[in-house]
Amino acid sequence: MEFLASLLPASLVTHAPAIIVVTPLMMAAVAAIMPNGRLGWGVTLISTMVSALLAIAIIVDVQTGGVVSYAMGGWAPPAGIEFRIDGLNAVLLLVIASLGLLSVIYALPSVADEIEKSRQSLFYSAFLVCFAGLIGVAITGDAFNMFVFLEISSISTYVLVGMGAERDRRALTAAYNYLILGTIGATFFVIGVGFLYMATGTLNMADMSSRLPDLSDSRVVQAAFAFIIVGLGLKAAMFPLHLWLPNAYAYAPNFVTSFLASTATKVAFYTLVRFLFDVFWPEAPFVEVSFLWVFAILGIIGMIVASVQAVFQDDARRLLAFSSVGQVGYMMLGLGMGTAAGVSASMLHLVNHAMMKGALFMALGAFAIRFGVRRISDLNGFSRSMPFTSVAFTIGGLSLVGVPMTVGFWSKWYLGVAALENGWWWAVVALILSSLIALTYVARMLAAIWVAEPHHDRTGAIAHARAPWLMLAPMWILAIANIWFFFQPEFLISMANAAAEAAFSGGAR
Amino acid sequence: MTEFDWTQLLDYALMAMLLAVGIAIVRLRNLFAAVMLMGVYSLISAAWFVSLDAVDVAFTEAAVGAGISTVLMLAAMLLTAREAEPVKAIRHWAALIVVSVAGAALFYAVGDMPVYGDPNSPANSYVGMDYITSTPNEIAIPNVVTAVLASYRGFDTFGETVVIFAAGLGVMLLLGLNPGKKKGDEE
Amino acid sequence: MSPHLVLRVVSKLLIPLIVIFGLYVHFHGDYSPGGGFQAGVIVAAAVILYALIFGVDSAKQAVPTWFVKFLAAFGVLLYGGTGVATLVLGANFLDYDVLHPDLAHHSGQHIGIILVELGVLSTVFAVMMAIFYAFAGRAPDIPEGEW
Amino acid sequence: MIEILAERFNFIIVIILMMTGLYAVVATGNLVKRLVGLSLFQTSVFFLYITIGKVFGGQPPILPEYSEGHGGGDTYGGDVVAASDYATDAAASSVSHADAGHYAAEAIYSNPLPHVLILTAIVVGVATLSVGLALVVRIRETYGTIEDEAINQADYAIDSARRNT
Repeated sequence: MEFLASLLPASLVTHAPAIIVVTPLMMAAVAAIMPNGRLGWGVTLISTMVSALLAIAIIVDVQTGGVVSYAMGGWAPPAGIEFRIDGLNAVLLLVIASLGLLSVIYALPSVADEIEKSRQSLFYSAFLVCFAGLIGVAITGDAFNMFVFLEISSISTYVLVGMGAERDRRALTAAYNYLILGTIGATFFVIGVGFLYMATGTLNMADMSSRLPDLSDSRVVQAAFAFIIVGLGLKAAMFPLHLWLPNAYAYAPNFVTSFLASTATKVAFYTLVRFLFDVFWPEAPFVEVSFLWVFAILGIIGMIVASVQAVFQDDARRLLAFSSVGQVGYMMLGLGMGTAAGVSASMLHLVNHAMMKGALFMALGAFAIRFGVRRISDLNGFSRSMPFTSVAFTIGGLSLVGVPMTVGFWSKWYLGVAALENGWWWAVVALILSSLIALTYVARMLAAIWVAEPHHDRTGAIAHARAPWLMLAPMWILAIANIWFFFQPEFLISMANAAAEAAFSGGAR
Repeated sequence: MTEFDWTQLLDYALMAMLLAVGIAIVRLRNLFAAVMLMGVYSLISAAWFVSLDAVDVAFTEAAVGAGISTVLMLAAMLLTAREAEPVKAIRHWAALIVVSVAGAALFYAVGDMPVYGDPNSPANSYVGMDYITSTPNEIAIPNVVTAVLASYRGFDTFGETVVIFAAGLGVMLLLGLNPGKKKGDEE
Repeated sequence: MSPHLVLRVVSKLLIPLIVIFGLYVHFHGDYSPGGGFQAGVIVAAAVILYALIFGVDSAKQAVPTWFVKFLAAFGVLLYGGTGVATLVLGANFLDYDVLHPDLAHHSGQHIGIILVELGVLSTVFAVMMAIFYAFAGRAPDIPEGEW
Repeated sequence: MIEILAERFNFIIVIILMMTGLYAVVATGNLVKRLVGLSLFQTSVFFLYITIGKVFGGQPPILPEYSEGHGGGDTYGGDVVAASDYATDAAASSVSHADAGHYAAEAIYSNPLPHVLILTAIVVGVATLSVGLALVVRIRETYGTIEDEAINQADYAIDSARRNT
């Protein structure tokens, strides 16, 4: 890491927080006017590389120097907008930058196959805007600026999901419902921020948290808390508010699903952690009660119900989308414990889940590009024709279940340990139960791939239709990461603990 | 609210009209009338913004809200349907439940909200007012709102420009610009 | 007598005035209410009025679609470019003071604000035109007579 | 109780408008009507922010024009001040740069920050509305209807048809 960071000149690193967001935005404008798709992809690749390098530089900065603060426009925080990066959003930067880069490498064949020629450069431009929006939400320190970046990433995500309509017309209704629920979520968030502004007079999150503790009995602050949690819960697909996610992930283009599944809900979960620990404060009565009842209980119900729904799906991507809702339930459970161990376990699971779902959705995209697969029964006998992709898919599936030798094991392990420390035996039972349900739907898919006989009408084409190189490489990088980080978990665990410690130490206290 | 100033009457009238137009929009089934009333609603809200001393916002709301949104909704309605189905009873009651829960949460918080127009409420005594005292010395332009919009919180406006750009991208991607027929069909 | 003769004559007079008023709103934004957004919408309204009266195809000859797409990207690049210029000159992103040495009159700020608002003007104008072309270009579903 | 509510009637109006917008979004089945309800809901949020920033007896936050030339170039400065007298009807004498800061404190202005935030929110509202309407037009072209029950039935019919092939 340090070696990569030393590549950049010092002057660039001091302005890294601004450049990491501005480069994708300006490259999006450049990509929009590119004549054809390949040039658009080139521009996108360059800007995601730049952002990835800068992300590494910022993470190294945070690990050595603690909090990185950058005043936009040179105005001091309460007057101007401040970018604030501590241990908590350093993890997010790592996930978004790395997954964004891998998804873009994966994108060329997948987009060439699914998006019409004349619209590819605009499509890449919309992706860059979404990528920059997610990074912006992760590192901004200003509440209203977070709303603006939330809207930037959301509007481009609605469009990206809607672009799936060239393959399946249901993408349009999925994008429309996602737009309505996403906008209601963002508007609830704005109402919450408006109430916080009404109570504290400032919009800077650090400044806000220093003024909130002595307003703990004000009902405006309690209403603000409720609205912000509902708004961000809608964005993070928390259990009862997740109705938009399955269709959106199932009918979007494959490239979009593999990027969104590993980053979008993670960023919304980060904003929940940031507001819960750094803007509001856990000791407040109304926050205390929300930990157990809103996050832990709903997290557990979400884990069980969403996993059960996943078992009965016959569309492969809808199945994985429901499992994503279940995995968000794991993170909510970790958050609901309210302890440093719980938050660290949920941040660890955030990173692990990004790796698992990235590999799984990329593998499904590779199956789709060759055989246009939709239903699980279409996956029959794919191990013979696409062995590499099937192995990557299997590693991802096993990691989803939490089988030892894969990184999923550690996140389940630490969640269980944190739950036991908290004396929540019922949480451990729920963890085991949902892992078993996850085993059923993963086994169902793996059985189709490895055991079942291929469909008679495709035996001819089945000889050896390997996925294109540009798709295999990122898929395998993620699959290997799933295994490598099982044996070398120290790096991820240290990042997760630093995130939890930053969450608890941030804000007023 | 010490001495009675007549502009309050104007505010009451505008608010009453807003409520009436808002409820009419919700109850109407004819989309053409609903879109027209939406334009009226934006103009009345622009008028109320002026009396709330928010002149920049009134200008934008009149231009963007009443102008472009109404043209957009009319064009979209021309391309889709002009009559909405009646609201089903089940959805009506579900909506009422959701609305009453959210409304209760909001009314619960009204008690602690600052009094309307109170100069030393937390919002009006901190960052907001500092802009007025610091703008002459640091940016030296009369319109403080433009100073805050472009310089103090310039990054917000950059994000906003990107939001509008993303919306333009979205419409170009979803509907295409269907350029002039003679230059070869871009679609 | 071509149809809508009165409309054509009046709009021929009105459209240039609307565009000038839009530019006035933009450049006078420092002193009176106004700025990039309102100006962009007003200029777009002028071109939409032209399209309504003289037909969308003639409007597309006046303001072609490739120009609209370019102008939208140009606005974001202009805004970001101003910020990158301040970065290159050594200050934080979008800190306009470095744009002009004369700090007493804050001319750096004035330059920065005008440039930034120009970026907003061009993006808002281009996007409003793009949206109008996208909707107006598709065949109207409801026959004219039925209004 | 009535006294508390009477002083905060603006918030009550905001809440009622917010709830009518939310009702329209949840209740209606028509996709265009739902977008109209959504923009109603967002417009009420604008009122919430702006009424926070209103100060009684205040003016719009536009400071009177003052001369630029308090250092060199007095001639230029003089004209500007003369030209701007009409703007400072309240102020007695011409205003130089240093006085502007002091003068600004005397006159009461409304809070400019919510205005900036709402300029952003209006633009976000229009952006969401235009993407939503683009989706509705595409849905109308592919499904032939914009009532969500009819759309769900069309999807369900295709699903069941595919399931038993």
